[in-house]
Amino acid sequence: MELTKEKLLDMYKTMVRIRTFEMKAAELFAAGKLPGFVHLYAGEEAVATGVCANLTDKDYITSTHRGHGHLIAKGGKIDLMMAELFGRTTGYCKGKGGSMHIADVDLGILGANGIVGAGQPIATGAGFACKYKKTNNVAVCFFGDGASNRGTFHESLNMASIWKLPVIFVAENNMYGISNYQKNHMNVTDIADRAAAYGIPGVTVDGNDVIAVYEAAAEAVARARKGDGPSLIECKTWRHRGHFEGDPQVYKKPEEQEAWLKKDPIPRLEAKLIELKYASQADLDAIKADVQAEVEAAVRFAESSPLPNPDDVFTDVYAD
Amino acid sequence: MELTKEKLLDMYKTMVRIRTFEMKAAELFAAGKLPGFVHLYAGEEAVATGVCANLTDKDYITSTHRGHGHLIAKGGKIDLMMAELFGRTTGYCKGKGGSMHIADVDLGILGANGIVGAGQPIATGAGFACKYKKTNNVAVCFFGDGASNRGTFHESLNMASIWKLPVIFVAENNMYGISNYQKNHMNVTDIADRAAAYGIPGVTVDGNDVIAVYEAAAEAVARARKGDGPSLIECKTWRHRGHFEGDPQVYKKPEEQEAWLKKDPIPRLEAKLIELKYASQADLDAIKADVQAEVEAAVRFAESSPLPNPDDVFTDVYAD
Amino acid sequence: MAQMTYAEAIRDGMRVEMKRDPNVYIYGEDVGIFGGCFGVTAGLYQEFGPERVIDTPISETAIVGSAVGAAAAGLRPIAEVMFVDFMGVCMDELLNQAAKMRYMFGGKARLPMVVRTPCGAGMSAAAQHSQSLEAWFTHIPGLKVVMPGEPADAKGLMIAAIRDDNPVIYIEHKQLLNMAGEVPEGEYVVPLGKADIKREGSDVTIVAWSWMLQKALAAAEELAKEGISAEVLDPRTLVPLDKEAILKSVGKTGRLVIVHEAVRTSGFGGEIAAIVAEEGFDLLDAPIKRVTAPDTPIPFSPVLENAYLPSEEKIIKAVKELF
Amino acid sequence: MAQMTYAEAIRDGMRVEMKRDPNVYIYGEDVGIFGGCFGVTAGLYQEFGPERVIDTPISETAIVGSAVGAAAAGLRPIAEVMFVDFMGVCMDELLNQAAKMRYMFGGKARLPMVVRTPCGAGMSAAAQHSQSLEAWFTHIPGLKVVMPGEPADAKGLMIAAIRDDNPVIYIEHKQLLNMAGEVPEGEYVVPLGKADIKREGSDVTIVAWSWMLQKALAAAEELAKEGISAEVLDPRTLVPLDKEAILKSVGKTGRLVIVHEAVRTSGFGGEIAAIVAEEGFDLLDAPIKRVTAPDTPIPFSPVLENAYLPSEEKIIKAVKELF
Ligand SMILES: Cc1ncc(C[n+]2csc(CCOP(=O)(O)OP(=O)(O)O)c2C)c(N)n1
Ligand SMILES: Cc1ncc(C[n+]2csc(CCOP(=O)(O)OP(=O)(O)O)c2C)c(N)n1
Ligand SMILES: [Mg+2]
Ligand SMILES: [Mg+2]
Repeated sequence: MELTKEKLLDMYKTMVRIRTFEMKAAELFAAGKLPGFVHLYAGEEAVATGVCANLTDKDYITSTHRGHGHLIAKGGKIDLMMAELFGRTTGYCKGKGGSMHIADVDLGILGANGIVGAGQPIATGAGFACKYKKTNNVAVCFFGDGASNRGTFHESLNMASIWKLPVIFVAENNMYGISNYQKNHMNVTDIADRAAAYGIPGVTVDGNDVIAVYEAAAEAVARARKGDGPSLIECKTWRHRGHFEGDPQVYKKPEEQEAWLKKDPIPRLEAKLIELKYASQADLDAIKADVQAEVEAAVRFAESSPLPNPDDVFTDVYAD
Repeated sequence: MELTKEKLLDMYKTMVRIRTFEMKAAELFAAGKLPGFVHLYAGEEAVATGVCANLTDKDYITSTHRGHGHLIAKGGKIDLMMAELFGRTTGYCKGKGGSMHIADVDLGILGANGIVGAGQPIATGAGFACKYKKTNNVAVCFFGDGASNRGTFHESLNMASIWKLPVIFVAENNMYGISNYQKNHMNVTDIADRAAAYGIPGVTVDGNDVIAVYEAAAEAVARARKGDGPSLIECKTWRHRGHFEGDPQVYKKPEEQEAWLKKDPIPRLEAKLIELKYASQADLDAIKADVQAEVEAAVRFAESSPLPNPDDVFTDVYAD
Repeated sequence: MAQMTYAEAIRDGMRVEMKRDPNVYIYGEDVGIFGGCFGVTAGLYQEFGPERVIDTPISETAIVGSAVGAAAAGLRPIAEVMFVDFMGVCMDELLNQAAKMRYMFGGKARLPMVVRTPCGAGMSAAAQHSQSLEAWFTHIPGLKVVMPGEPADAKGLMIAAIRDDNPVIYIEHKQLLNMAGEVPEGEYVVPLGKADIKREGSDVTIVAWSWMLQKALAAAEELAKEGISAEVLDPRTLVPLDKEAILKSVGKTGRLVIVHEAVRTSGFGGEIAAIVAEEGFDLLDAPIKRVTAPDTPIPFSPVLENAYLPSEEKIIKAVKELF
Repeated sequence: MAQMTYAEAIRDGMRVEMKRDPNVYIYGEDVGIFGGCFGVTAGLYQEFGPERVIDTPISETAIVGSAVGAAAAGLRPIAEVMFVDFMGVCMDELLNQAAKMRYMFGGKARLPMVVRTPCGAGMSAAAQHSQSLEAWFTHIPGLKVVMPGEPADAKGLMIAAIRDDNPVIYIEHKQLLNMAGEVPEGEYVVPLGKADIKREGSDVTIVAWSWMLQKALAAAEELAKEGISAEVLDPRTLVPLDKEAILKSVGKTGRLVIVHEAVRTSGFGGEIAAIVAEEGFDLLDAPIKRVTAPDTPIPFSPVLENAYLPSEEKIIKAVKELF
C-alpha cells in the first residue's frame, strides 16, 4: 500500500478522532459520567493509526486496557464505543464490558483486555487461524513496554516464530508500566532487541511519527502475508495523561512530560501535511470540526440510549 | 577456584556416582522395584558436576524432573535419595516426594521439580535472598531446552537482570523436550542468544566437557558473587536414555544417538585424566568400584528401610 | 457397537469430528509422533498429518491462550494440557479470556474450544502429577466441565464437547484409560448436562464421577450383598449440572453420599451437598456424606497414596453410617 | 485504640512486622512511590526504603515464584498481586510450589510468605477486575486463606499472617479499604483459625466474610426490627476454618444462611453448607440457604453490577424464607 495523499489525510482524521474521543472521555470521566476505570491513549495515536492503516476488516487485532485508539484505528464505531463507556444497552457490549472489554469481532477486533499481556497468545491464535485457513490475513498484537515482561510475550513470540505465523507484535513503549519506569523494569533499551531471542525481525521506530510506524508495519505485514512469519515492532511513544484518569502521576518528571508534549504526533503530522501541500490549515481545521461533531453525536447517542435491564445480567454467558 | 588434580578427580568421582546411581535406578525400575516416573540424567553428568563444583553448601540450586544428577553433584546423599525412590520413611522426603521432589534444604537444594520451568522463579527468589541478606552466596537454576520456552524463563531472567541478582541460569540443552526436537520448538540454535533480551551475558559450551562447563560456571559464579548479576550458560548435551524409563524413543534417530554416545562425558574425562597423568586406568577403576559399592549400599539401605505408616499421609502439610 | 478402551473411545470421538469438520485440530505437547504422554492421540498424526495434529513447545499459557484466539477466529481447537496439574500455568487464559470473552463482548463471540487433560492419582506420580482440580473450573462461569467415567461416555461426551460453541474442559482419568467397554460407532453424542443412573437402587444415592464412578459401582455391588440397595448416579458433566436428576434420586432414596477424588475442602462435592441441603432438605432422612481425599497434597509412596485415595471400603463405610 | 481505616490497618500490620523483623519485605507492582494501586502501601517506601519496598515488573509468575524461593531461603516476603483476578497468572506457583513444597520435601521446608491481594466488585471494574476467588485457594491444601471483614481484624490477621510459617493468601476487599474503625495499637494479633461472632442472635446464623460481613450486619439490623434475631458469624480465615464455632452457632439457632460475593457454584459457601449438612444435620430446622453472586461474569454497567451483587435485601429475603 502506498502512502497517497488520501491515505495520509485519512490517517490524520483517524488520529484526530482518537484524540478527540479521548479528550471527551477525560472530560466525561472528570464530570463523573463514566463509571469504572478509563485508560486513555492520547499521545500514542500514531501507533495504532500507522499500524492499522495496513490492515483490512478481515485482519485481526488484539488490544489492551488502553484500547480506544486501537479500536478506532481498526474501524470501530465511536457511537457504539461511547455508549459502552456509559454502560448502555446500545454499547458494543450492551454495557457488560465497559472501556476495558470493547470488541468488534466482525471487524476482527478481538477485544480490549484488562489482563496485561493476555492479547499476545490470543493474537498468536488468530494468526494461527489465518495460516490454517490459508486466508492471507494477519493478526496484530498491541501491548505495552510493561507487558513485554510477561511470560505471555515469550511464549507467544516463540510459538509464532516456530510456526511462521502471520502475527505482528507491536510494542507500544510509552516508557512506563503504571509508575514503573522502563529502565527499572527491563535491562535493555530497545524492546525490539528481544526479537533475536526468537529468530524474527525486530525494529524500533519513532512511535510519534505516523509515517515511520506505517512503513515499518507495512513491511512486517507484507512479510506476514507472504508466509515469512512474525515480526516485532517497537514504537517509542508517550502517554500524555496518567495511567488511568485520576492518576496524579507523582512518578513522572515534569520536564520529561513537557519535552514529550512537544513531540505530539498530531501537530507533527499537520506540519507534514502542510509541507507536502496535501492540506491547508483550513482543511485540517475542517477535519477537526467534523470529528468534533462526530464525537458530540456519539455522546448524545450514548446519553440518550437506554440503561440495561437488571435481568440482562444472566444472558450471554453461554452460546447455545 | 583452580582446577587442581584433586578437584578434577573429585569431579570424576561425582560423574561416576551419578552414572552409577542412574544405571542402578534404570535396573531397579525395569525390575518393577521403583514406583512412579523416573527420569534419568545419564549422559548429562558433566553439566551438573561442572557447575556445582563451583558452589558451597550455602549456595542454592533448583533442579528439575531430571534431578538426580543435580542433587548428587550438590552433595545430596545417595542413600537418602535411593530410599526416596523406593518410597521409604528414611528417604529424603519420608517417601512423600519420590524422584521428582527430592530436596535437601540444608544443602541449599530447593528441590527437584515436576513442573517444567518452575525452578526459574524459585532460584530467582533464592538469589534475591542472598542479595538481600548480603551473604555473598549464589543460586543456580538448572532447566532444559524445553523449559526455555516457558514464560517463567522470561520473567525470571528479566527480574534477575534488573535487580542484578546472583543467579546462574543453566540451560541443559539435550536437544529434546520429551519428543520435541529443539529446532521444532524454538527458532534459534543457541539458547544462550536469549540472554541479550535481558542485557546479561550468555555463553554456549560443550556440555559434555566438564572442564568447559566448570570454567564457564566459574566465571558466572564469580560475576554473581561480585554483585554483577546473573548469567545464562547453555550446555549442549544429550540424554542417553528415554525421556522417562520406559520411553521407546520413536522420535530419536539412531545415528544421532550413536554419535552422541561416542561423546559420553565420562570416558572423555577419563582420557583427560590419564593424559594429564592425574590418574592411571587402575586408579579410575578403583574409583568406579568404590562408587559401585556406595550405590549397592544405598540400595541395601533403601530396601531394608521401613515403609511409611498410612497415617503419615496427614502430617507435614503445615508448619506450626 | 465396538469393544474399545476409554482412551480409544476418546480418540474415536476426536477422529469422527476431525473427519466431519476440517476446522477441528489437535495441539499440545508431544501429541504428534509420540501420540501423547498417555497415548491418547496415537495414530492421529499419521492419519491427519502435521497440519492438524501439532506438537507445541512447553508453553501452556500460549497453548490455551492461542486456542482462545483461534476459536475466536473460527477454528475449533482441541488443546491438550498434559496433566490437569499444569492448569495453574494457563489459568488466566481460562478464567479471564476463554470463559468471559462472550459475556464481556455482550454475546458477540463464540469460542468453540476443548481443553483435554488427564487427572487423577493411583500411579505414584506424586503431588504435582496426580491432582483432581475440576472444582476450580466449575467455579468459572462460562466454562463447561466434562468428566467421563466409562468408555461410551468418553466418546459421546467428546463429540458433544467438540460440537459445543463454548469452551469445554474435558477431564479424562489416567486410571480409566485402559478400561474397556462397548462403545457405539460413528457420530455418537452424549449431551452435556445430562446425568446417568449407572445403577438403580432404592436405599441411598451415591453421586460419583470419573474414576470414582467405578469405585462407587464396586461398592454398590458389595452393599447389595449386605442388603443395601444403592443407586449410583454419574453427573458426567459438572457444568452444566443435572441437578434435577440428583434431587430426583435423593427423593427416591432419602440418603446421599457424594464421592470424589479431589481433596475435600471446596471440592465439587460441597456444591452438590449444598444444592441438596437447600433444595432437597425435606427429601433427606440422614446427613449428607462426602467420601473424598483428605486435605493434603498427594504422597508418592504407594502405601501413602493408597491411604490417601477414596476407596470402595471407604464408600461402603460411609454408606453404612447412614443406616 | 486508634481510629483507622481498613487500608491503614493493613499497612499498620505490615509496618509493625517490618520494624520487628528485617527479613520482612514488600514487593509487587507499583507498591513503591506509587503506594500501590489502592494506596495500601503508601508511605512505606519512604519509611523503609527501596530495599524493602520494591517495585516489580509486570510478572506475577515471577513475583509469586520468587517469593517461594526467597521464603525457602529464609526471608519473609509479602508479595502483592494487584487484583485477585490476576491470580490465574501465578496459580501454578501457589498450587504446585508454595502449597506443596513442605509436604513434598517430607516436612523439611518452611515457607513463611504472604500474598496480599484485593478482591471484589462494586466499582464498575468489570469482569477481570472484580472477582472473588477465595474458593480456589481453599481447595489447595498447604495454603492458608485470610479474608478480614473490618479494620481491627485486617491488622490483627495481617500480623498473624506474616508471623505464620506457611504461605498465606491475604485477601482484602476494595470496598472496605476506606471503612474506619477502632484498631488496637502495636503488636495486635488475631490468630488464624478463630471465627468471631460479630453480632449475637438466636433465630438464624448468618455466616459471612469480607465485604459481605458488613452487608450481613446491616441485614441483621433490619431483621431485628422485624423480630428476627440473627447471629452474624465471620470465619475471618477460611483455612483454617473454625468449624466448631459455626456448628455451635447453628446448634443455637437451628438455621443457617451463608453469604458470599463469589459466584455460587463451587464457592466456599458450598463447603460450609456441606460441613453442616454432614456434621450438623440434626441441628438444622430448615434448609441451608446461600446468598451469592449468580453464575455469570461480572458486568460493567452499574445497573447490572448492582443486580449481580448480593445485597442486604437479598440476605433479608433469604433469611425470611426460612421462617
Ligand atoms: C496480569 C496483569 N498484571 C497487572 C495488571 C495491572 N495493570 C494494568 S495496566 C498496567 C501497566 C501496563 O503497562 P504497559 O504494558 O506498559 O501498558 P501502558 O499502560 O503503558 O499502555 C498494570 C500493571 C493487569 N491488568 N494485568
Ligand atoms: C509446565 C509443565 N508442562 C509440561 C510438563 C511435562 N513434561 C515433563 S518433562 C517435559 C520435557 C522437558 O523438556 P526439557 O525442559 O528439555 O528437559 P529434559 O526432559 O530434556 O531434561 C515435559 C513436557 C511438565 N512437567 N510441566
Ligand atoms: Mg507502558
Ligand atoms: Mg531437553
